[in-house]
Amino acid sequence: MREITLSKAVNEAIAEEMRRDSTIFLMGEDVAEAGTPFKVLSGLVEEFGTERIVDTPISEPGFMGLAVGAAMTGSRPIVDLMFGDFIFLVMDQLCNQAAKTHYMSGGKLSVPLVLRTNLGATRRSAAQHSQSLHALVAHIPGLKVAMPSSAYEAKGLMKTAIRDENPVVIFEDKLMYNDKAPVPEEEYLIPFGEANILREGRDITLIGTSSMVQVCEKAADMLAEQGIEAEVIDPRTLVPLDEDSLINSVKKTSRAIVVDEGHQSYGITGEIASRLNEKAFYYLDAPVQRMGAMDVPVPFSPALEDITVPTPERVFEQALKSVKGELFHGA
Amino acid sequence: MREITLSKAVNEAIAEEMRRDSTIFLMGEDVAEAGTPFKVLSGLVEEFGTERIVDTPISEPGFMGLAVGAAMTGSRPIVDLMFGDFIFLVMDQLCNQAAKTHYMSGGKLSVPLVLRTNLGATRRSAAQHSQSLHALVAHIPGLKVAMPSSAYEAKGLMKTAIRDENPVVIFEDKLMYNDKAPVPEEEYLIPFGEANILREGRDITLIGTSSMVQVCEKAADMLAEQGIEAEVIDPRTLVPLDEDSLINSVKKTSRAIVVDEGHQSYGITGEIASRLNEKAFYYLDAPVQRMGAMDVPVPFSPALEDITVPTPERVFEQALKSVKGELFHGA
Amino acid sequence: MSRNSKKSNDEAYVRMYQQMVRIRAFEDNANKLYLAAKMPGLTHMYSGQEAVAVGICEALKSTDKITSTHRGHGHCVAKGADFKEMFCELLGKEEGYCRGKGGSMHIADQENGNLGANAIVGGSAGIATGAALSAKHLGKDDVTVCFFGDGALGQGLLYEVMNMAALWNLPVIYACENNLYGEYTKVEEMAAGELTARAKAFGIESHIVDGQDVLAVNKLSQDLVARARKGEGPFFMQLNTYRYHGHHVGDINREYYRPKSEEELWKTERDPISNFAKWLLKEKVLTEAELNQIEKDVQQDAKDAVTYAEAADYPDVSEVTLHVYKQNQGEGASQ
Amino acid sequence: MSRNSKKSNDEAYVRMYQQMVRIRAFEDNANKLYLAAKMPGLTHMYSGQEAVAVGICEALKSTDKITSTHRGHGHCVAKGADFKEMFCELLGKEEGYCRGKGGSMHIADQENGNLGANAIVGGSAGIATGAALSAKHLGKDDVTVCFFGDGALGQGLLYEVMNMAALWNLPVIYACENNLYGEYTKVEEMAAGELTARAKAFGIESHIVDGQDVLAVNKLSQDLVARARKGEGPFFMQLNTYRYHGHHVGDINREYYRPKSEEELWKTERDPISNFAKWLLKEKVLTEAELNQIEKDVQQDAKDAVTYAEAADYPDVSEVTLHVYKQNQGEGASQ
Ligand SMILES: Cc1ncc(C[n+]2csc(CCOP(=O)(O)OP(=O)(O)O)c2C)c(N)n1
Ligand SMILES: Cc1ncc(C[n+]2csc(CCOP(=O)(O)OP(=O)(O)O)c2C)c(N)n1
Ligand SMILES: [Mg+2]
Ligand SMILES: [Mg+2]
Repeated sequence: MREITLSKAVNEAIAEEMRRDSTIFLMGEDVAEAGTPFKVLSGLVEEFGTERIVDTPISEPGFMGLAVGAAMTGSRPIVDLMFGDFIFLVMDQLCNQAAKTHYMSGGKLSVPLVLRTNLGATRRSAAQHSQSLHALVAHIPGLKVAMPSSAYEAKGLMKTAIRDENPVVIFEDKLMYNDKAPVPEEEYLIPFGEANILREGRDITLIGTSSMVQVCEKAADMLAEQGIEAEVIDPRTLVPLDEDSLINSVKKTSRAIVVDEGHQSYGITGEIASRLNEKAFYYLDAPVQRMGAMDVPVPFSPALEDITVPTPERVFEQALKSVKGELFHGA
Repeated sequence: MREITLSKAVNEAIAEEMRRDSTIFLMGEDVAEAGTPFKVLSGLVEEFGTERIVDTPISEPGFMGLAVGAAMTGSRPIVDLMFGDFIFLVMDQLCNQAAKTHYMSGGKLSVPLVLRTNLGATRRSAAQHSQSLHALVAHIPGLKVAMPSSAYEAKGLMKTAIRDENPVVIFEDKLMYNDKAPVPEEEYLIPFGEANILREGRDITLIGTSSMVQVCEKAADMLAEQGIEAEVIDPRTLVPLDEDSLINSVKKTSRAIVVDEGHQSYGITGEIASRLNEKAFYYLDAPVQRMGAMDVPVPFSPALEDITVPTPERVFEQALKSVKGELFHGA
Repeated sequence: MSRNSKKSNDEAYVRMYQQMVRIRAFEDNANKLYLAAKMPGLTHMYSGQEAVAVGICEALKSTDKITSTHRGHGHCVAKGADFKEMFCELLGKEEGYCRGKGGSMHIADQENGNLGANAIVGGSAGIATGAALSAKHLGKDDVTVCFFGDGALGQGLLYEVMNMAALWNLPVIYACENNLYGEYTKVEEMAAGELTARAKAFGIESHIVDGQDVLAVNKLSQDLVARARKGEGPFFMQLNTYRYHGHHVGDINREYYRPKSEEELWKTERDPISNFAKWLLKEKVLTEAELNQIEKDVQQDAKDAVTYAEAADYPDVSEVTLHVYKQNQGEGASQ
Repeated sequence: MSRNSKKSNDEAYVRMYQQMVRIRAFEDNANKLYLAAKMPGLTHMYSGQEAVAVGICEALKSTDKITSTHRGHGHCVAKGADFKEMFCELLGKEEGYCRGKGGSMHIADQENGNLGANAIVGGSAGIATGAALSAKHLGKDDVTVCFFGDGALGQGLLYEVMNMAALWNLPVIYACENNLYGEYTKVEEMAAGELTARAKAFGIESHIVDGQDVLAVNKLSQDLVARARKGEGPFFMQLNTYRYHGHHVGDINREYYRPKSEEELWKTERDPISNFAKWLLKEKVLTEAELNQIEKDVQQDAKDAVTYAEAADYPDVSEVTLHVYKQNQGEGASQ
């Protein structure tokens, strides 16, 4: 199968959907001629014109608001938010308006929009351009949250997001834009709420989101060398969450580590670990472990930044401890 | 001891601190002559004048930003945010600026400010005036988060918040403003990061935040009638979190329920439950249970709204199940 | 009072009169429900500002859109809503416009183009502008009116979207209802400079109009809506008006922020309904008897709707998890 | 070039010239570090805009505050920062102004009143206005200058805080550096209407000045700063200028959004440094030799600082959890 970059996969997904459905348009900063600073959208304006690939002023709350109104009235906007860190700017329009409109109107109005943005540290971009803020939106009912972990997922989840009748936030890993993966030429969609088991194993379950899926896979390779079979699972969407697949895996392996690039405290790992603890409690041979980013603003200095996020080595070590029963009474 | 309302307690805390330290000022919408719509600040403008009790335009992002700059330059602002739901509007200034400034400047700048706001549903205020959004800010390193559960805590935590050198967000339960509790005439402060054990017990630990402390206490009364001794703990601050007290309690009781009024998914309960599971795993006789608000926008209709939040009855039932060992394999 | 009248316009005059009377009647009944502790929560009365909503909405077709505010009953009625569904919504009943889930602050009436009230001050400015962008994108000639109060001028969102509306010539009209107060604070304490200058800064054509004069409001609206429909938008209108009640129904003792004499003045000399009634009589559009009949019919309508709503059912508790997400084609039950 | 000169001002002229040369030298070295892959991340060059930062900061005392932007090196140098700590910061070293934690986009120099660069466009408008409010509250006569680009006019926050600054007469000056582009988009595609009208809307006195003419910038700044200090603020300045490099160091092929000829024009005919050098020669403030010596000294200074920074240590890994919270009196280790 051909291999394409994550960037190209996103581009294809949007182009295909825009060809299919003329109600779709995309807006954001420098999305047209510039094709975004990451060049993810290059070529789209040439095909679809500036009426459908719309350059906006630097007004994130404003164009997020426009998208809500457009979505309520028959259009299907895709909003491009240049950095995930700017989500703080659009929270009101996203969480007080988009997320609640369908419910507040008793089902009469709906807001089919996609907010595409990114996450990921270690790009030396410092505290305001490196955050992984998906936990914030996952907490708000009414929003769906997708976390592609490769070019394949990026395309399939984006197409599903665009066709969804609800507001969907999709976080791409900005460090993976140039990573290639096999992506079929034929059309495919990846349904929301279906986890992907990347690798089967019986000793421990490694649950990774987005950028952390690769980390888990590498850790699994290292564990394999020690004769330990790790199962690697990617939930793919946080909302809806395919709880069953995660629980079934843990029932089989009796051990789990949840790895995510958002800050650890009050984030994704706590939710997933809690559900496993609640629903697979009597199967567990060790406490479910969590590995999120450190609870610190992302530092600029490479010497510091690199230690703030989970690495294959550290997941490997933690898994080893868990399997060897060294996790008595916790960390 | 005299009893005063939570509203009065907050008012006293602010007045006392403003008398002590002239660098403190307070700003927000209708805080001066109106004393806020909840009348919490009545009388302050008469004592401190409009230079220190400042009515602002309806510009939450703007005055939050002003507070950050004022705090960086020697003032100690208190920001009044009329409803907790408006926190979405100030997220950028709060989370990208206030929370990160001390760290990003390598410790040179600091942002000693207090953001006081509220939480709580069942006031028939619908989806945009009823949210309990403390999980969002608890996830952001650099912010401290206080959750007073009575007039006593409201006063002691507010005074500590005002003296803290960091940005502190304090969520008051808007349904408790008229609830009275014993509050000493003498000055006192409640340190951050110290949980309060309201009631000792050996059978199950009920951990409640803010409004849910009362709910846990009522549930404990009901359990007592059944001969079950519940321990009730209020963490009082989410950041820093007094993990040790919570863990020690659970080590003693072997069972726990975490009750919080924020949405259950990706919120507070997941974090606290996970920490207990990680660190008291081998002491647990049943999975730690979580009871948050339903994952739905808060509905207006009383018929619906009342079932979205945990009640004493439901906590009681859940505790009973847990103690009776009915939680095999979870919910 | 302005005069753009011809007998051929009588129908419109009568309709505007009726609609204003309907708004006033709706609010009086809502207030009664609140005082009788029959209404959950609080509500914000539109009484006094009727000419604004009615003068503007009379210039709109039903596919044109409006966005509304926390003080939204007037806009809702003016855009064509029924009392029954409105009162049901205010009481949290299943037959309400939003199945009781929205209540007063989120009342919406999609079929008549009302995209909803909003409990975030200024929060609908983006929605309105987006609806206008959508119309342009989809090749429809619908116009959107964004209602908001003087207080909403404090919100930065408004400036962001006015800029985009101006850049892209969107068919949106910003209707700023200056009722002199935002909650308990005077407009001049909240807003520096001239209000209209804030739209002119983006090159948006701006107008000030007497918001108590339904004909003046309607005349300007007709003109601007027609021009917006032709692609000459956006526009900004400042409508000077006054709210008769407190900021919300619970705001009773308000002399500390505005004098009773001021309230009296507006109510007696500038009431949009009685002044328009006088004009209708003078111009012989309606007789005293006809005016009374309208009043009587509207009152009866309101009374019936209240009675109906009081007796109506609450939504079933199972509805609490319904409508969090819209079901996609081929999907099972709502997630 | 404007002329408010007397020989008694020579010291200031020389200082301004030096500071502009220092900024240019700093940027040239930063660019080299980037091209040599020695600098982590990206950075935004200030070259071309030197007269803005220098003309303004020369009018400030060191307790006056500034807030800066993602394109912040120039403001930092102009407000009095040292090369050594600046280069250390750019390289993520412990001796940097922010102990390597902030980097280019968050460089701050509290001792000289620089409250920091900011990676959120428009994000410092609140901070600057708040610093001005603070000065008023604490009875200090400090003035704050808020630097921001034309692109930041898209952010609603700016309008919210300008309104408050105007309402409360705060000692803040909004300095809008109009360099014709926000990233890869022309200002006229992002901003409807006149830029200064956006401040005038709030009754704020606004000025347009040639941002390539350091004397013109300084003259206006002296005047406005003095008046702001007396309580006559706020003010708004639009400074017309140009950035020589790409939006950031990685933005090399930029002909799709701006022609090379335009860049050439600005660099050859409107360069703030060489034009000011000519003026200094003409007015006999400095000789050719003196100009060269300044250039040489600055280059040496920059070179030494780069060498120092390259050899300097990274912060110890234990620092990663330091400064998340400031320690309170009587508290143990940082939480
Ligand atoms: C973002 C936000 N801030 C504050 C409030 C509280 N609030 C509700 S109405 C109101 C005053 C609004 O004034 P205005 O826009 O003039 O409308 P009016 O009430 O006069 O019709 C305020 C401050 C809110 N609902 N939303
Ligand atoms: C809130 C926000 N949106 C977008 C960006 C990405 N961004 C960085 S600089 C920039 C352009 C800023 O233009 P301008 O204010 O004119 O400053 P200039 O770069 O021209 O100096 C953009 C869009 C950002 N950093 N912050
Ligand atoms: Mg008003
Ligand atoms: Mg620019």
